[in-house]
Amino acid sequence: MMVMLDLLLDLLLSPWVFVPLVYPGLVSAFALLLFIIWAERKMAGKVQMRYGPLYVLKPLGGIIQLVVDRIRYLFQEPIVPEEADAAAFVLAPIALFTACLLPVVVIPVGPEFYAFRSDISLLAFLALSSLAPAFTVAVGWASSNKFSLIGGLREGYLALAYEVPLVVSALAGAALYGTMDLVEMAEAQSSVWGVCLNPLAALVFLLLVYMETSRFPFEISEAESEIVMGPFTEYSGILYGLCMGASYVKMYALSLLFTVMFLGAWHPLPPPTGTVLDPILPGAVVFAKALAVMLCGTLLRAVYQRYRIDQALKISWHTLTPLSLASLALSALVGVA
Amino acid sequence: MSEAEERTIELLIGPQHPASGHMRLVARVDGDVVVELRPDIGYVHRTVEKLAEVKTYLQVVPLVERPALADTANHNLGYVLAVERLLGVEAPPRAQYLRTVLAEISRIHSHLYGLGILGIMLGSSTAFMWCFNDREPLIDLAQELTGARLTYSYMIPGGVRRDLPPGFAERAEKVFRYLERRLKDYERLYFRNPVVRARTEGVGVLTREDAVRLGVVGPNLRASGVAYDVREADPYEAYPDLDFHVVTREEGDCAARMWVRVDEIRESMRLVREALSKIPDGPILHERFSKAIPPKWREWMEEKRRVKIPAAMVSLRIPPGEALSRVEAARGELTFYLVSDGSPNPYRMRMVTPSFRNVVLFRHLIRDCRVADIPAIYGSLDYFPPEADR
Amino acid sequence: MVCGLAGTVMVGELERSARSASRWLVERTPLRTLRDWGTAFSLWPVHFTTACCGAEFAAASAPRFDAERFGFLPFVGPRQCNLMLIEGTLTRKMARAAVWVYEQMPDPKFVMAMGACAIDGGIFWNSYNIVRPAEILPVELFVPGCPPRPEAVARAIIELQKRVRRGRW
Amino acid sequence: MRELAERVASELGGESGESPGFAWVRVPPEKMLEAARMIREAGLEHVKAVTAIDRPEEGEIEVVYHASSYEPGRRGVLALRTSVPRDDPRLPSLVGVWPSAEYMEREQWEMLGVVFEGHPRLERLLLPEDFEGVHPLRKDYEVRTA
Repeated sequence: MMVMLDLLLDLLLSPWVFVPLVYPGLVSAFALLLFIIWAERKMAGKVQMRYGPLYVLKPLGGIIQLVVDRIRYLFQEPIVPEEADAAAFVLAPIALFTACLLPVVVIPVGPEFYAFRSDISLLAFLALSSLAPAFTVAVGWASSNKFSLIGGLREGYLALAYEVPLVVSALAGAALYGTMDLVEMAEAQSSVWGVCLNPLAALVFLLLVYMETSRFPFEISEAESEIVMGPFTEYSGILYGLCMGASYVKMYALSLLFTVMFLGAWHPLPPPTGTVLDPILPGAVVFAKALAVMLCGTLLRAVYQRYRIDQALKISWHTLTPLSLASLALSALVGVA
Repeated sequence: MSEAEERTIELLIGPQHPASGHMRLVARVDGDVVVELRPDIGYVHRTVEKLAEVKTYLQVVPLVERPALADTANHNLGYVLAVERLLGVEAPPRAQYLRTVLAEISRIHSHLYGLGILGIMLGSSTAFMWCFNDREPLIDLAQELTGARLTYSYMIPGGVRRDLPPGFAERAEKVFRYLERRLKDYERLYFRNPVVRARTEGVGVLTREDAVRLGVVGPNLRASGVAYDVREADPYEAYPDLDFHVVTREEGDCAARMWVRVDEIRESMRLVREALSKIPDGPILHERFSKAIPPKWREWMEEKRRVKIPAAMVSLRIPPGEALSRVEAARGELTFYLVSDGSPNPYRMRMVTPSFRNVVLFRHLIRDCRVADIPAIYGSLDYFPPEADR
Repeated sequence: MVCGLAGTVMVGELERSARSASRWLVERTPLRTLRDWGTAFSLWPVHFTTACCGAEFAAASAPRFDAERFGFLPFVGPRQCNLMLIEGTLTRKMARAAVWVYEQMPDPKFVMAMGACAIDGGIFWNSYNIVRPAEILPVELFVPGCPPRPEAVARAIIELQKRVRRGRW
Repeated sequence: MRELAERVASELGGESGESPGFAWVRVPPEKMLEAARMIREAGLEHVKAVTAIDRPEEGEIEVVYHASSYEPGRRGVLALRTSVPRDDPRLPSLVGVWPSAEYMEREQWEMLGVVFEGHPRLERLLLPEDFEGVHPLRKDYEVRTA
């Protein structure tokens, strides 16, 4: 019996199971979802001179407000409209959520603790993360509602607009270290972080992360005041919980990538404590930095209004794409020196 | 279905939609471009004109305020002016000053309400929260003067119901200094925000000729360069002896309408300061009604500085006649046309509210613009549906 | 997690038994109190201003009276909300819209009538275009006042939360 | 405004007068279009209010247009009034002369049944559909008073 337990423990702690399941995978994503939306509402409240959610758990400032919202979604009646295509209506949000969470598998946790390593792991990440807009369009089409159709199509427009410069600026980041393997990239940043080498690529990448996950200045596919909730208008209950969580999880994945590529993944390396947690400690540093990036992303909700879709497209095509090409040239220069 | 019909879809931006208030906008949309928009109003039509014919003159005072809840003082003032012109009565000077003070305070917090709605329509919940938070000190000022948050019913034919509480001017000064400081923060976060400028400048342009031809009123008219304000065109109450200059802008787009409202807030603050400093002493109710009050109540009135409404005013009978009164409400020019036939109830009360005269702008302004421009233009018009439907 | 989805995907006998199983499970006291506690602290009113009391409802969620402290977040779509606030007079045209929005809302839903006009017509009681919300919608709570003060709206929210937590709905 | 009212009254054979807040001129229904054009040339380019008053004892409905102008100097209000028989209230629509009267004429048609011929969109504005043919602002439409 004890042998079985050890075997199970080893299996759980082995990278192939631990990474997708616990750290950068499912459990941390859900925990983060609960925390980040609460943090967003509290920060927006602070900026707007008010409390934000409080009386749920008064001593801790209402930190479990999102747990309460999730419980309500859980017990709410999931309505499937007749004229909607029932199968697509239910499966599309699930596919959307997984498509947003999938790229996280590629992120290395520690110098020798990773689930997936190859010399083109950056391209694998970008390929997986470009699946999500397709499912958003499917969500928009499946709920057969004019507003959600428009929302889905808008997501389609935006997907084209932000994928191209995103890939170019990511390649610019990779060109700094001459490799596409995330682990080598992390190792190469031990002395100086990627941001100092090529700040332009970092800035463009960050802006596009906000556009991809419809953060505030570019919250266009689910623009509240024009097309009610965008593609997610017809969803209620836990299906809506999934859809709303999907954009936050995609932001989680992209900010992890941003940390690994530009913010010096796990440097400065925490001292080894010799316990079984030893390989996972660098992951905690990466998680902390990714969390910081996400918090300032969610603060934008309290600061900015919303662009029109043609203005957002003009911004991405006219300014961000040339900028990302310039960053590619800059990193070639820096790489050589 | 012609080919053009084929490609357009009809969007019902209905009563339950963040960008439509209490009405339905039927928009014919081709892709992201709005081909044509038809407003479908009447969702808050509560038949004020018909009810006025079965209520006495004094009972109509609270009825007239309900449609424009964000700006009740000016509607109350408009109706009371019409009754006074029918009676041939003038309120005493102190009452006129008090009316002007309350009208301007109500204008400031109504403009803040409009700017808050424009903020949430553009997508920024911070602008909405800030504007609605900065309305509260002004509502407290009005509550101190009249006792109610929004529905004051402060003005009665012949005067006002309460006198100025002591120390009102200092508190008002404190609130205005706070508001001026806040307006500077608004400029950085809201009015000069690059996203707001991108969304509002050059959007929904109303040329000067169209504004005059369509009979538009209020800040929407003054934003297109027409210097018309009833407080200066046909001055009433205490406005003749306050130096007041009309605020106008030339561009006529959403940003100009927003800026006219901001400058009018500053103008109103200056007017209230001046009115509070120049307010004369004297009675606050016309002697035609105050002599009808039994002497015992009259000392109570002097001592409590409040008015007890005499029986003569409740069953007021006005000889047959008609009168028209024009008042500059926060959203524009408000016209009351009152016809009396000697009975205690008005024979016909015609109330044309500013929002009803701005309804024509929807069809005219929101044409071949983007879907995202509909909330921007709707918010900049500061259109209050209950006031338009009456 | 399972009971939420059971109603939609399965077919025939399986669906009926899964539905009755999920109802039995939810009616048990520990899960029931959890559901009531969850619903109580996350009452999202749908953005549907019916008349002029909307100004005071907005003041109730503005920073000074901040209704979001109770988890009361005015939300946009009827599908995601579980509370409908009739703010003020309900005219005939708006009554039809109110019934449509009420039917679109998912199951545990409550209606609160705000303002004297929503209770019994208020100052417009004898108008020919007015409908009493109690006649067409199952109203839980009436908030008196014309317009009710934001404190009254906050008091009504707390009252509704107590009632939901006790499970009487 | 008073002399403009006299000029219009003398030319079109109507009568004019003064009331608190505005001057008025009365013109028979068929001369309304002509009087409106004359007032328009005089510079009053928009209408502040269109009111229809139901007078059952005289058996007629009185329609009053309050016209005015935004330009300085001409900001007084001149009312153009006429009366039409109560059972068949027909009147040429003045939207051609004053576009700002469109919504108000539509509302008066809906509330009192005054038909404005030539109005571009004479259709329902405020009342729900089941008010077909019923005109609430008429005096014979009772409202509960108890």
